[in-house]
Amino acid sequence: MATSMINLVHRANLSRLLRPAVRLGQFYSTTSTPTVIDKQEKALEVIDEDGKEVIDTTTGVPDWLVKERKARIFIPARNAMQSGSFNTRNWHLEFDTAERWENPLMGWGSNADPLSNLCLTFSSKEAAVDYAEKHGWNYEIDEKTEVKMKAKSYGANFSWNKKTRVSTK
Amino acid sequence: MFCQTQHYATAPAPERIEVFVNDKSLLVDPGITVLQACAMAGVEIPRFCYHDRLSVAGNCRMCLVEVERSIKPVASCAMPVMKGMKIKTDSPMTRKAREGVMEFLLVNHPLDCPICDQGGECDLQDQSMAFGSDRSRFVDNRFSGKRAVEDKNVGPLVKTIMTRCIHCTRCIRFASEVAGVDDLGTTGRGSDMQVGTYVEKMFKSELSGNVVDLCPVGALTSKPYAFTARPWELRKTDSVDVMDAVGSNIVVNTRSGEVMRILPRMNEDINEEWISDKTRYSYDGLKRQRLTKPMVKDDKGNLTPCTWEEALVEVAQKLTQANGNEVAAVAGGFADAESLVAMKDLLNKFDSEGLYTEEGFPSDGSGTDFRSSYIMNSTIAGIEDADVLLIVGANPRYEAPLVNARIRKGWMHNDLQVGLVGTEVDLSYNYEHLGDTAATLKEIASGKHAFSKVLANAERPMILVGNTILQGHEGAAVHEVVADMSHKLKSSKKVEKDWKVLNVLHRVASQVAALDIGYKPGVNKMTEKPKLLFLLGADAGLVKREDLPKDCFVVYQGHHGDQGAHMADVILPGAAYTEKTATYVNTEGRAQQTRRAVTPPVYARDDWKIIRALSEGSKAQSLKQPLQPSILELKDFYMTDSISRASQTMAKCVNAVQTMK
Amino acid sequence: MSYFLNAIRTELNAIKLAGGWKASFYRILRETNLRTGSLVGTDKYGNKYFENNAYFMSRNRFVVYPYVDRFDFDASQVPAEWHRWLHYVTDHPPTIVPPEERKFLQPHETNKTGTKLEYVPYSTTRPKIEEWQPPRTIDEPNTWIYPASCQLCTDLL
Amino acid sequence: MAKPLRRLQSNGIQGGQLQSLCRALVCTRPSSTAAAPPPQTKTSFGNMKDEDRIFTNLYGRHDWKLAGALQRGDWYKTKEIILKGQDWIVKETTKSGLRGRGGAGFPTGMKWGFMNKPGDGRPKYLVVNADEGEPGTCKDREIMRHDPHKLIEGCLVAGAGMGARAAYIYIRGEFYNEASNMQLAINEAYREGLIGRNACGSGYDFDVYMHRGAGAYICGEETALIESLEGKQGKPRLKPPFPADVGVFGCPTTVANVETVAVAPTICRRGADWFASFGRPRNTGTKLFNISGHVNHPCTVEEEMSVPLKLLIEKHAGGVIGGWDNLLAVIPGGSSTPLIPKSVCEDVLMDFDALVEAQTGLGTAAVIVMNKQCDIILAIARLIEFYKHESCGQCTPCREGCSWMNTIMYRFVEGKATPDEIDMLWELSKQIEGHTICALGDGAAWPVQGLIRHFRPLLEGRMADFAAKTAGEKLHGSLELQTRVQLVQITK
Repeated sequence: MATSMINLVHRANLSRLLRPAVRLGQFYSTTSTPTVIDKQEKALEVIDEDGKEVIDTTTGVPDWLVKERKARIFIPARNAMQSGSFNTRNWHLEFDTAERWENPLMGWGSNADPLSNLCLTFSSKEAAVDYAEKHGWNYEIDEKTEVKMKAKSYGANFSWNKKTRVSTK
Repeated sequence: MFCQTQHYATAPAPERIEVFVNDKSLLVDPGITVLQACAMAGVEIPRFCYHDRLSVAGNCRMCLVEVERSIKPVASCAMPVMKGMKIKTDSPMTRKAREGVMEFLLVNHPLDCPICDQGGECDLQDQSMAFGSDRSRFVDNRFSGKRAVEDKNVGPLVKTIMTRCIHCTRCIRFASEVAGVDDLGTTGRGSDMQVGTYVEKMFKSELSGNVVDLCPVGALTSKPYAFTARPWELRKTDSVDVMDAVGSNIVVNTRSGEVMRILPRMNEDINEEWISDKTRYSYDGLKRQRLTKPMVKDDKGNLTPCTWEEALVEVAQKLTQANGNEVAAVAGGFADAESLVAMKDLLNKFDSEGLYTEEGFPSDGSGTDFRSSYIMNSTIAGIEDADVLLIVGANPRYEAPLVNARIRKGWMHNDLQVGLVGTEVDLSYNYEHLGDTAATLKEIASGKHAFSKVLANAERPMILVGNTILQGHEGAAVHEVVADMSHKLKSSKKVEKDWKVLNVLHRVASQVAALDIGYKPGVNKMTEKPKLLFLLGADAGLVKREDLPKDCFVVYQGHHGDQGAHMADVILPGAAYTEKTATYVNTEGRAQQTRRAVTPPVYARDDWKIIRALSEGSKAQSLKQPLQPSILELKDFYMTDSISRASQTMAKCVNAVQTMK
Repeated sequence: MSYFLNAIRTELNAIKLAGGWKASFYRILRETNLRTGSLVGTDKYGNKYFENNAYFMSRNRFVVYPYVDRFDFDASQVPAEWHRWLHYVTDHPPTIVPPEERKFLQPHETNKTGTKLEYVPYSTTRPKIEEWQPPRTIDEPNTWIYPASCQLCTDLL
Repeated sequence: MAKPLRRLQSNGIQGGQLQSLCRALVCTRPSSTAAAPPPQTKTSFGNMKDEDRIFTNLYGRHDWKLAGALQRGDWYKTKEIILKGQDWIVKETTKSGLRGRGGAGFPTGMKWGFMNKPGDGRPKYLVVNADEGEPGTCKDREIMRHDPHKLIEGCLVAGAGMGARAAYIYIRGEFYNEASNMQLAINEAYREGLIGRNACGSGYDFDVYMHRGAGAYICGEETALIESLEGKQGKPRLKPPFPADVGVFGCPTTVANVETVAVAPTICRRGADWFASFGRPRNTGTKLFNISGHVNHPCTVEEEMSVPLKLLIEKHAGGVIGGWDNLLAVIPGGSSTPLIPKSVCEDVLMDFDALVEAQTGLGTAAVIVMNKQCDIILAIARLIEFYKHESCGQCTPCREGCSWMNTIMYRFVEGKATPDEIDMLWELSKQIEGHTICALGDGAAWPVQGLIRHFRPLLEGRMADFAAKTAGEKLHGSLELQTRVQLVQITK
């Protein structure tokens, strides 16, 4: 029964969708090798029609690493554990977390994707967008949220008619 | 002078005044503090006791700055700006003051950093590096030692090492202002002052974990996280919580493929910077009771692990054999929008419309045709603007703790008047209990009740209906009354044009997305007896094996072995919310994305991919009852879904609530 | 002349000691040399230990393994008490100074590497993910392992 | 007497120094130095006449109840005073030059004037600070015990002056007899219609409540007192907002010392000019002085302001034990003011400005006299222990600094320290001073500063002795210091 049904299963599609978590290297290398060669052949074309610099053809990064995913351009939120806010002043560019696995002997984490560990910092959104476009990355932007500053008053702690009155010390 | 409240329609802005921060001119609103003015100028003042969302205490003295024409430095967190004030944040006087305060703080602070969980993300550590002296003059430890304070046991979530406490009182202010429980306080005075509960007891709050974040030192740390990881080892992934329908923004902290902790991420519109204890601490449930391999029933009737191929083939075969109207799917609380859509596509391909959500909603009248009838229209942040709130049959404190925190905020800062129809519960703020049953609701709607006048006089009224009662017997009736009432209020002249009155408070993360996509709410709507039933993470126990036909083939797809997996014939292991990039729509109708922080365990896979694989693999041939909210007490809050039911931390909490006083 | 005669005599003696021409042939085949020496002792595994001080140091003590049931041999066949004599830790073979009897001493075992009994390291840490065990109607141990040879898996892995 | 005065006149009174006395008040308050002082005409002070005394039953020799009070002239024409109106009372007080008697010396008339801003519907309150806990100070208790009606009448007059609805008398918990007498007096006054609805028939409604504290020194700080009165832990508030904006129960409040309030009716009755005729300009009036320590007859006495310290001690306290030459140092204004050595005591005048010039302060005018048989280091160490014990623990510099200073001071008592630690202690006290929420931190720092300023050779000498005795062995590493302190010989 099972063997007859196997024919119904499109193996190629299945395998793309159900990638196992471990030992991906072989699977990827078979598909990515020709892509790299293609890239190298037209390595000199670094200016596109609009005159913009495009360097993704020269980097040699395999397509499957970049084309199917989106970079995220955002301003990180302040770490809730700390009050410092200097880290929230820059724009970050990051990719999603790719499959990772654990080294069975030492327990170290590994993965086959250099981009998922990438964290780039930019002083402006435009710089981040430019950079992503230059590398031919898809990207999404999480817009900055303006925090409204609320006036704080020490006197409110002792207010006579408001519930802001402090009772516990 | 008194607390300035945020107004919905802002009055003409008061004249701005000019101040100088380090000789840089700056126009600011009157009433803000010196510290805020400096923040606007991009100058960060060191602080310990000051926190944006808590009241001003002014007791740590770290924020002292020099103000010209003042003989002593002023505490910038409490001092309001005055016209022409010249603030100097880097003058010798300011620096000396900071250094002095820092020296005093460190006199009695233990040198615990190597074994302290706060190490690496400690305000005291950072600020002593930035503003403290480079050497110590404190030699008295050779004679008398440092202060030592007994640790307090405040429950299974918050670990206290009170010797490290620098008495900033943030935790105390959080407890009394945001959480609404006056459990924490100080006892003793001078160098014997201690922060604690006075009599040993549990810090009984559904938001208690936030004091761990607030504590600027390592005095309050997370018990389940204790000694497990260092902040610099952790990989931080921005994500969204699915433990309730609020969709709190979180940061999932992982190390080598394991979720180590969950922290809140700031989002002013949803959770500000708090998260509930279930959000924060139930992550250990993600590591237990997991479905990691596909399973099918063997000839003995035992679920046996198998390959993906075998499992998918088995399901595809059943799918191919079944008639369209014999196939149904029930989506549970954790189902993401992508898999909901994929499931709908799959079933539609087989001419089936049998798509249901586990959580109910009345479908009489307009039902779920209009989005505004089943979401929280005025948004969570809108609660702060409202002036009257009528809660119907909900216990927001445990169903959506952060919505409750917002209501409390509105109640505290904006004099929000709250009325409740339904079982009387402790909401952490005062409210008017109007009645237990829907009859009271009818009275209010007809204008006979005293509260109708209050509602009628309100400029920004809100009605918040809990979804628990909407799916009961009287759900349709209640919804009709509430919808009518909202409509009437909305059309009254007093209420502003774009103000929304009707709000539905959902309990589960998937519900709004499912209704948006077109799922029918409630398993009781299932008319046909299905031959093939997909359970997409349906674990609430509403679908029972005995209600289904004997030959019904049940496919469970999900991440936990809970109620759904027990009745399944085939199990397809899916990914939990920390393991997939997926979309969830919260009770406000706000679509947000979780992001993958770790890989699904072993052979588990993204849910939508499984359904897609299945779809590609199988070629088609073609009112007297009390309005009682679901959670009344704190002990019932901790374990409500398959993840939190698998969490040991949550089990400890339940135990602690029952045993600790 | 007498040197050659002595050499021939020694070799013939060696052949004799080895057990004849045929045995000597196999010995050379297996060990690539043929040595003579006086028998110092035999252990319970059948290893014979010889000493011949005519050879220079480090060759003057040697072991001859029994070739009863195996063709290949390895150094771990020598038990501990003989090992120390063989490696010049001591000059007293266990035949003269027998090893002290201790109750915790275990019988000597040869190295199992490369055999079915070899040691394979395994993780002693708790698994990070605890799996759900489905309820079983009939009690039988669940020892299923995801088949490495599965058709789909071979495609994927 | 002329000699010191000439010195004062030639130097002038420097505003900056006065400000440093008023550090308890935040700088934004208008300083009392704004107006130029009237010219000095009087040249000798002290030896006050009996008919000028305000507190005529200070020693409890007469009836303290209403009958006796009436005999002494209390409640005489109180109605008329009230009917003269708020502005008149405030003006009269301003004219009298009365300065707060609780320690900071803020001009009373100005302070009461802050209350007369247009109201916003909130009631106003007068809070009387009767939490007299400063070591050496024992003036308010005498008033409350022996002349309670003076205080009640003062509450009414002061309350009328600032338009207050009620007065709260926050009395120290340990003052049982005083509280008892106060309460009886309040009951009497209510019974006679002197206070309450239509007080004294003036049409003015005024209530007086008494609240007993629980005996914390910090509750004598005005904002801590307000907190305590509200039923919370007595921990000071930051200023601003000042109590005149947000005080007790969130309403405008003035906190005034018992003595300040109690003299108000007499000023109104006998006239501001009469009161202003005592003492030097800007330091006018009469004052209760407490003389304690190594004097033959410790006492509380009402004297003219600007009375020379020597006269005060010699005349009223029977002189220093062992004679004036046996004097070592004097703490002139309660424990929190820096001490002054004998050389300064010779000709210093007891008023606000003169003592500021001597780098100390009038404080509560509680003179603590120490003769040469006293171990002054131990005395100051004991004071610091008091402040360490009484620190509320709210703000960092005071909480941590006081206990640190305490351990260092007790090491100094033994001499178990190095001379460079004296500089460190000086710096520490400067780190506390001015960085705390309230003035308790300053009060803890000043005695240490006074000691180092005037007795540094003594400290160094003791360290040298200790080093010689132990050859430097025990300088570091002993945990038994605290217990051994008790064994240190007091006389040398």
